[in-house]
Order: sequence, then C-alpha cells, then structure tokens
Amino acid sequence: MSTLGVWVGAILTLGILSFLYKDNPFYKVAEAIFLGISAGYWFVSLFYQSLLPKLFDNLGLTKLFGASNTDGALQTLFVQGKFSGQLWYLVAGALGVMMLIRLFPKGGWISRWPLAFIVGTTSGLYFTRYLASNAYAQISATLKDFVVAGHPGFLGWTNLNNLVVLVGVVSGLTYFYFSKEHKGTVGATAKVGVYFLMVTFGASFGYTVMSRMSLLIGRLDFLYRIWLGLIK
Amino acid sequence: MPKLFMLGLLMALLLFISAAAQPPPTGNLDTAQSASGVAAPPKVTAFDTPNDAGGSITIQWERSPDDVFSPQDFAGYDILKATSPQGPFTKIGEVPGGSRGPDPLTRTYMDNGTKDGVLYYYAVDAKAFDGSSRTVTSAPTTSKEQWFNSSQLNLFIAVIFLTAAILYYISSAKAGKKLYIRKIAGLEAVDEAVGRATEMGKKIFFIPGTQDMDNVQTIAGLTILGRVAKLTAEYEARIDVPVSRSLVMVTAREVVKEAYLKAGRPEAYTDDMVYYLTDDQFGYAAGIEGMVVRQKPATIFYQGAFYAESLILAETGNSIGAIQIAGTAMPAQLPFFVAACDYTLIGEELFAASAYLSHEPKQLGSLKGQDLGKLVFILALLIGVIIQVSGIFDFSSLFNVVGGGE
Amino acid sequence: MKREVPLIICATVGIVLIFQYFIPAEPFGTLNQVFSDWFQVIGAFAIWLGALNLIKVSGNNVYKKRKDWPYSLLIIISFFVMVIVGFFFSGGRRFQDQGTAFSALYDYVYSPLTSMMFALLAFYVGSASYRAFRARTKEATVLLLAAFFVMLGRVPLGDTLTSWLPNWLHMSNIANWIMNIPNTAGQRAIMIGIALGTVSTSLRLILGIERSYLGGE
Amino acid sequence: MAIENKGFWQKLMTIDRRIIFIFIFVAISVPMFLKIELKIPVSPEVESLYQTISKLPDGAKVLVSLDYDPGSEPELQPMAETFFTYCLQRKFKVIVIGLWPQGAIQAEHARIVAEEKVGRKFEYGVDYINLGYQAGNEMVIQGMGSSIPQTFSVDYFGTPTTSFPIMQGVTNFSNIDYVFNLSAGYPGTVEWVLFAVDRFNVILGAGNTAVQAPQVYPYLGKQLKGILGGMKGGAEFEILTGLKGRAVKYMVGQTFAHTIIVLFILIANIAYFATRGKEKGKTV
Repeated sequence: MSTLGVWVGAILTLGILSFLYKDNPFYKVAEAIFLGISAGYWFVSLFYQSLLPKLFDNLGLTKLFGASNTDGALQTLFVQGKFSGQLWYLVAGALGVMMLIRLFPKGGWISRWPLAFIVGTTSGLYFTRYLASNAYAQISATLKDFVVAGHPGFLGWTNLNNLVVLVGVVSGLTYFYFSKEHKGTVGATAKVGVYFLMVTFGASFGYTVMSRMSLLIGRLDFLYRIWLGLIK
Repeated sequence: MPKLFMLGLLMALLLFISAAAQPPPTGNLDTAQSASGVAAPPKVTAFDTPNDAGGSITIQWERSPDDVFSPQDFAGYDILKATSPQGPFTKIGEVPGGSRGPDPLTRTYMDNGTKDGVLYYYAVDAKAFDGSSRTVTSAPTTSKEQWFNSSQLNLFIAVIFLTAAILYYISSAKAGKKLYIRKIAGLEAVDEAVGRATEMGKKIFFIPGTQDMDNVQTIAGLTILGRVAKLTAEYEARIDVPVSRSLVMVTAREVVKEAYLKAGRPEAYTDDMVYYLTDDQFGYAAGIEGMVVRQKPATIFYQGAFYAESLILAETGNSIGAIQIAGTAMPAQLPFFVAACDYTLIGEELFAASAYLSHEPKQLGSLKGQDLGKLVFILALLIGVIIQVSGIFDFSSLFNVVGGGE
Repeated sequence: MKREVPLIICATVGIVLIFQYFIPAEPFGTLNQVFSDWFQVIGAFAIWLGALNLIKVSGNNVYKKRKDWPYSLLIIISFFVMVIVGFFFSGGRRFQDQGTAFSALYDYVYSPLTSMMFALLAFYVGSASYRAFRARTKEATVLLLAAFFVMLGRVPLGDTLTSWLPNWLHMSNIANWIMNIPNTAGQRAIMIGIALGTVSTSLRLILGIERSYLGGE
Repeated sequence: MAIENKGFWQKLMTIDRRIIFIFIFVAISVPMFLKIELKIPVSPEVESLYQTISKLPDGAKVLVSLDYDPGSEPELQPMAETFFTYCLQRKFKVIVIGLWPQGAIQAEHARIVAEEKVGRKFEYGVDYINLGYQAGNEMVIQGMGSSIPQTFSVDYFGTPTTSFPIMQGVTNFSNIDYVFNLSAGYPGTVEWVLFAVDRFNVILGAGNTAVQAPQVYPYLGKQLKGILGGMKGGAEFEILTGLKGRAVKYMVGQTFAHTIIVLFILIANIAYFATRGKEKGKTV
C-alpha cells in the first residue's frame, strides 16, 4: 500500500467514525465522497460486468469496434450467414432502451414493458426456488433425522431434540397463520411459536455481536498497525 | 374444515405416489478384461442421465477391489468412450481413488459431451502405477432429452396444489365470501405513524430495502409503499423514498404516482419524492444516516430485503426518536429490526401486509390460499413424524429436492 | 397497450420460468440463464436513470445554493472522478486488476469507507442491546436469555464461569444447543412461511392481480 | 439514600449511547496492545469440518470458493489463510474461484501468507490455480456442474484453463474431492448447498461470517460437513490444524468487547428492575 493511499484511507475512516459523536462537517465530506465514489463504482462495474459481456459481446458489437476477437450474433448472421441464439439478446437491448425512454416526459409508459419482464422473471424464478429450498428442504430436514422406533436411541436425546425442533416449526408456522383468530388451541400454539421466534432472534443477535466486533477489530488493526505503526 | 383435511390428505397421498414413481436408473453391463496386477472395476453400467436436456450419459461402476484407501498403490480411474465395442477408445476423464460420495462402493462419472441418438460404449480403466485393467460396457447407450423432470414431481404437485388453492379462494372471495385476517401489530400502527408525522409537520421516510427488483421482498415492500403513499396523500403528509437501485426507483415512482392518483391528489405527486442515492450497500447506509439526522423524519418505514445495513439504519432512526416500522423476510436481519424498531413485520407478515392494508377480496383470498398451504405443511409434519418414527417408510424423502435436473 | 402488454409479458415470462424448472429439454433448460442475462442488461441500462437522478438532485442543490450545497458538489465531483477513471484510465475490461487507477481508488477510498461504515455496527450492536434487551415482557425475557447464553457461549469466559458444572451444561454447549435446536426450529418456521408468502406474491404478480408496480392510467 | 439510588439507576436507564460507544472502543483497542492468549474450546461443527478434510487423501483436488469482499476480511481472511496453509502442507491441489468479484484478489492475498508460513510455494497451474470471478451467482455453480472448463474458460490472469496440468481430468464436480466455501452473504454457502450439494452431491465445508452462520446451520449434517462460524470458528480451526494465526490473536479483543456488552445488558436490566421496583413499590 502506498503511504498516500493509507493516509487517505485513514482520514476517511476517521471521518466516518466521527459520526458516532455527532453529525459534523468531517463526516459530511466522507459521506459525500462515499456517495459519489460508490455510485460511480457501480456505474462502471455494471457497464463492464453486465452490459459489455451480456449484451455487446453477444451481439458482436464489441468485435465490430475491434474491442474483442470473439464473434457475436452480428458476425454469425452477416459473415457466416447463420442464425445464432445470441441474436435474442437484441430483445434485452430493446428492453433496456425502453427503460431509458423514461427520460422523455411522454415516454414513461413504455418502461413498463421491461419492468413487467423483470417482475415476471423474479416471480417465476422465486416461485419454485423458494418452494424447493425454503419449504420442502426444511420439512424434509425436520423429519429425516428422527430415530425409528425400536432402534437404539429411539428414546434418546436425538429424538428429544428432533421433537423440540418439530414443535418449534409447527408452532412457529401456526403463528404465521393469518386467517384464524389466535385464541384457544390455535392461540396457545401460536404463543409457543412466538417464544421459539424470540429464541431465534435472541440467538441470532447474540451470535452476530461477535462478528460485528471483528469488523471493528479489522478497522482498528488498519489504523493502529498499518497507518500508525503502533503495533507489530 | 373437513374439506381442508381432505385436501391435506390428498396432497399427502399424491406426494406418496410421486416418491414411489421415481424411476430406477436403467442401463447395461459390462465385460471385464484384466491386463495387469490391478483388479478391474467389477461392474460398469452406463445410462442416459435422467431428467436432463440430453447430451449426457452417466457411467457408474463398482469400485475396484484394489481401490483401497492408500493412494500410493492405486492411481484412480480413467473413463474412455468409443462408438464401437472394439474401440478405438478415447479418454474423456478421470476420477481419483478413495472413498467419497454418498455411496462409498460405487463411483459415477458424467459424460456431458454426447450427441443425442448416437450409440456409445464406455470403458473404465482401474489404474495402478504399474498398469491398468479395463471393463467395457456390453451394450451401447445413447442420450436423449427429457420433457419432464420426474425427480421434481413432488414439487410440481405442490405448485399445482398451491396455485389451485390460491385461485379457489380468490374466486370465492370475489364471490362475496367474508374472509377473516388476524391482527398484525406493525400494520395497525401504520395509520398512527403517518398521522403523527402529519401533526408534527415532519417527513416520512420509506426505505424499500436495498435489493433490486429481482427480489420478491422488494416487490412486496413496494406494494406496502403503495398503501402508505395513499395514506400520506390523504393526510397531506410528505413522503420521501430514497432508493438504492435504479429499477426500484422507476418502479417506486409508478407506485407512488398511482397511490396519489387513487387518493385523488395527483397534483401533489412529484418525481422528486423518489430518488436514487447509490447502488452501494454501505454508501446508501451512509447517505441515509446523514439524511435522517439532518432532516429528522417523524416516521421511518423499512420494508423489503435488507442485509447488514439494517441495524445502521434502524439505530440511527432510533437515536432521533422516529417511529420505526420494519418488515423483512431476511431471517438474519430480523433480530436487529426487532431490537431497534417499534414494530417489525416478521417474515411472511411482510407478504401478508398488502392484503391486510388493502382488505381487497383478491388479496385476502390469496392469503387464505397461502394459509391452506401452511395447514397442509403442518399436517405433513405431524403425520410425517408418526410415519417416520414408525419406520413404515422414509416420509422425509417425499420432500426431497435433491438431485434436480439441468 | 399501456397496461395489457406489460401484464401479458409478466404472465408469459413467469409461467415459462415456472415450467422450465420441470422441463429439462431445450430451450427451457437454458432460458433461466438467458432471462437472468437480460435482467442484468436492463439493470445496466437503468443505472443511467439512477445516476442522472443523483446528479440532477445534487446539481439542483448546488444551483439553488441550498444548505450544505458544497457537499452536493463533492458528490458530483467524486462520481465523475470514479467514472472517468473507470472508463478512460483503467484499461477497459480489466479495470479491476491490481495496479489500475480504478483499483487504487477502490482500495484507498471506497474500501476504507465501506469497511468503516460496516464496522460502525460494532457500536450500534452495543447500544441496541443495551436499550432493547430488557426483560419487559415474557417474550422479551426469552429473547434476552437466548442472546445472553449465546453471547457468553461464544467466548471462552462463558466456559470458565461454568467449568464447575457437568460438561453438557458448559456455556458453549448450551449456546450450541440453542443455536442448533430452538434457533433452527424458529428459522425453519420463518423460512417455510416466507416460501408460502413468496409463492402467493409471485402468483398474484404473474396473474396480474397485484399490479401496482405498473402505475396508473 | 433511596432517592439517590433511584436517580442513579434512572440515569443509567437513559445513558447516552456515546458512553457505550467509548467502552466498546476501549475494550477492543486495549487488548490489541497486550500479549495474552486465551484457551479456546473446539465446537463440534468445526471438529466435523476438520475431520472431513483430514480424511482427504494427500493430493486431493480441492475447490475453494471465496465469496466475500474486504468488508468481511477480519473474519474470513484468517480462515482462508489457514485453509491454504493446510492445503500446502497436505499437498492438496487447489482450484480457486470467486462468486464475488473481489474473491479472486482475496485468494491471492491469502495464498501469499500461506506460502510465507510454510516456506514453500504452490506451483501455479500444478497445485494451485485461480480461476477468478465469474458473474452469474448460483448460475455459475450450476454451470460448473456440467463443465468447469467451460464455465471458467480462462484463469484469473487470462490464460486458457485447459492448458494447466491441474485442470487435466477436471470436467465437473465429479472430479472434485472437496469444496470449501467462504461466504459473507449472497451468493454463498446457501447457494453452494442448494446447487452443488443437492444437485451434484459434492462434499462441502464452509466458513461463514458469524452473521451468516445461523442461516447455514439448518443445512449442517448431510448437506454441509462442518461450519467455521465467525472469528471464533476461525480460531478453533487454527487450533485444530495447529496453525495459530490472526484469528487466535484477535479473539482476545473479541472476548473483551463481548464481555463488556454482556455486562451492559446486565446493568441495563438491573437498572430496569431497580427503577420499576421503586415505581411500583415492590421488588420484582
């Protein structure tokens, strides 16, 4: 790391840190730089990581401008006279351009087409994916470790723990049951579910504390060791 | 109620059938020829890789008796391919020795370079350092594409079932059937929170998460934004929606505009209500932090998908004494919202919120369908544990999603 | 046209993607990939809207000399520095390689800022737990106890305090049990609930029942 | 006396959060300048991860996916360093990828540390290769399931992947003996479980940030062979492998800060009950 770089980094670090005392000009400078730099970072990254490889490479525009050697749809179509699936990326380009038509006052509505495409993609993918990994896999996992009756350990700790998990899952799900008033048996079960959820939240929180501390250790290590050289 | 039970049982039955319907791999066997001191794999089979788009054949063999756990003596397997049983065989890959995988006795290799319809023969060479022994499949194998992934049948049934249930309840709700929805504390408070901001003459911040439109939670958050924006339009409060994704900005503008239109105050809407800061998670958090301490909004909503920035946002909001209503389906972030916000919609409640706030029959109907799914899953767990423990069959395998296609 | 076409697009894409999960044959097998590429392309176009909006808002502040306008100017300058360096002075496609000007800005400006912002959480975790973990109600007490045991179990101190107890009552074992058993149960209940919520939300979107994202008119 | 007490406790109830901030700052800063070492017990999930890798034969092919960025460096980088050191000692052949853009750079940093520790270098292309970052999240994992050389056609430095000896005979996951994933979020361990373990039966071990770990716990067992959770997991792993490094050292500050927070919660609750008891005229 260059010395200048380390100093810049250290000063910006202190700028953010100073917010803990109160909002101040030092923080405002760090914040403004952060906003601008990060927006620029993503702007550049999205161009090189999405637009260029996904659209321009596939269409062959990069080769057309001599920025790449790989053929794209344009080359296969006009040079080799063949149809290639990459040509479909024209649709993506068109949808992208529709998005930009928003910039013109009258063109806003056309951007709903790409929006609809995105919402459709998201819904379609999540529908099955979540059912598989969040519902099915978890149900299967809840049941599969039970020791079968008659086998050694049937009345042991494993099954007791499994039973606790089962009770937790069932009661937790009951809490999420919306179309029934939570009273009587349903209410009592949901109550148990709430306790399980509380344990989950408490445990996750407690578990996280450690991780957050280590982030600060990393930063202080930067300040004390790399910047100031106070520790080896 | 009996109808629900019938449906649940039907579902369980269908699941049972689906598990039983999983086809065993078919294929063919093998001739062994030993050339050196090392024992050839005793049994080699090849079969069309199931549930794929074609272009792949799976080769499976039993471990060579010499493939024991000492890599000094055994050098693994070579997999070879030919279009006639006599050869010439060309090497397509290798697999190391030693035990691994779910079944320590058999090994598999997937040849993903086959042409559908072409007949292939495969050979597996067991290699020692001084030579190798070969086993060849006796009959040719060909790959083909499948039109249904049978290993996903159980999931397919759930998709059909849930779709049917949700559609059924939506139509019955539209037909005028009253549907009940339980109280959701966080949403009861929405009115009050918006009202307070109006009284104090301060802003309302709405943060629709930090993820893009490819996350259903973001969409759910934006739906809630629609209801909140309608309220702010009615109360004539001022709402600010700083976002961290451009697509979310575009969508949120449509949503807020629509809400103001519905509230009969389209003239009060401006695009400036929704603005973009940065795509960056912490850059965004830094920006919001600054805005919150400087503008001191009376109410802050966090509805959508959040990562680590959740606590930065919520603690800053808390320090200025804003009413905070959060909602997310990110299990790891829920504890922070619960600790630092006044109300938190937990997981599924985020998705139920739009039904709760709108009380539209269509929304309530779909919520009811969702609940039926929950009931079936609860029944599956309760019935399942009895079957599982009694050892009749492995009930949990009905819900296996292992070994999917592609 | 303004609402029907989008609804048809959404429904078609959604249904095709649900089916592709069950149909291995082409083109369904690769549609998933193609659509996610398209999504990224659209997103990359859309960031122009976001960036222009950021500049417009900040530019307005500067132009109208609103309070704190110099900071808005700083936002605009840093944005353009990053973009110009990224596009013109960092070797194109390999802009992120070590040694480019872009990566220097990343390492010395962006990275310290993002790490410190993240590290602020260490302090906020402290203040949040001080304030929130009070045994006000039965639920809060349960939350508090779980957090307490797990926190202590994660550091050696916990075991030192409980070393006189039988092994299974050592703090780290209690913490592990809480993490593995009740925590897992709660997580699973939340996850299954989320799955159902996602399914019904997706379905409403695909069927056009939920269409507020399309706006009015 | 009683009145004074009440005032004291009430003040404690509404203490300025900046005082808490100072305590945390001091608690973490001071131990960094001290030389103390703690005794750290090993948890079963770390033990299980260590058992799995220790049973791999020498020369096994190991795929390491680094799915994090500098933000999670304090927790995950020590794990990467220790894992690479262990691989170097056991002569594993290491294939590195990143589902996060910065993963590949993190790998190079960790490799250098590991090589210094062992005093021997990985021979590039023979026992180690860095395939770099590939956009596409879980799609990348899925692609690797059918072909690794196709998914990563060139390595991090732009050389065709197939030209390296280490990649000979590597077509897909069936040629990989073990997958180690270091993850700070999405895409990460959950995606590896769903797309690599569930679909292609790979053997997976993971290191996670402490935040991420609870979400990964449900997969432990059949789907996931061991977790290193946060810095403590990293420290335990360093102890098991006998390669004490940064995680063990940093654990002291961690412990101090942790203890401070626990004390704060205790104080807050005592104050809460003290004031509540006074107000209602009873001690609860």
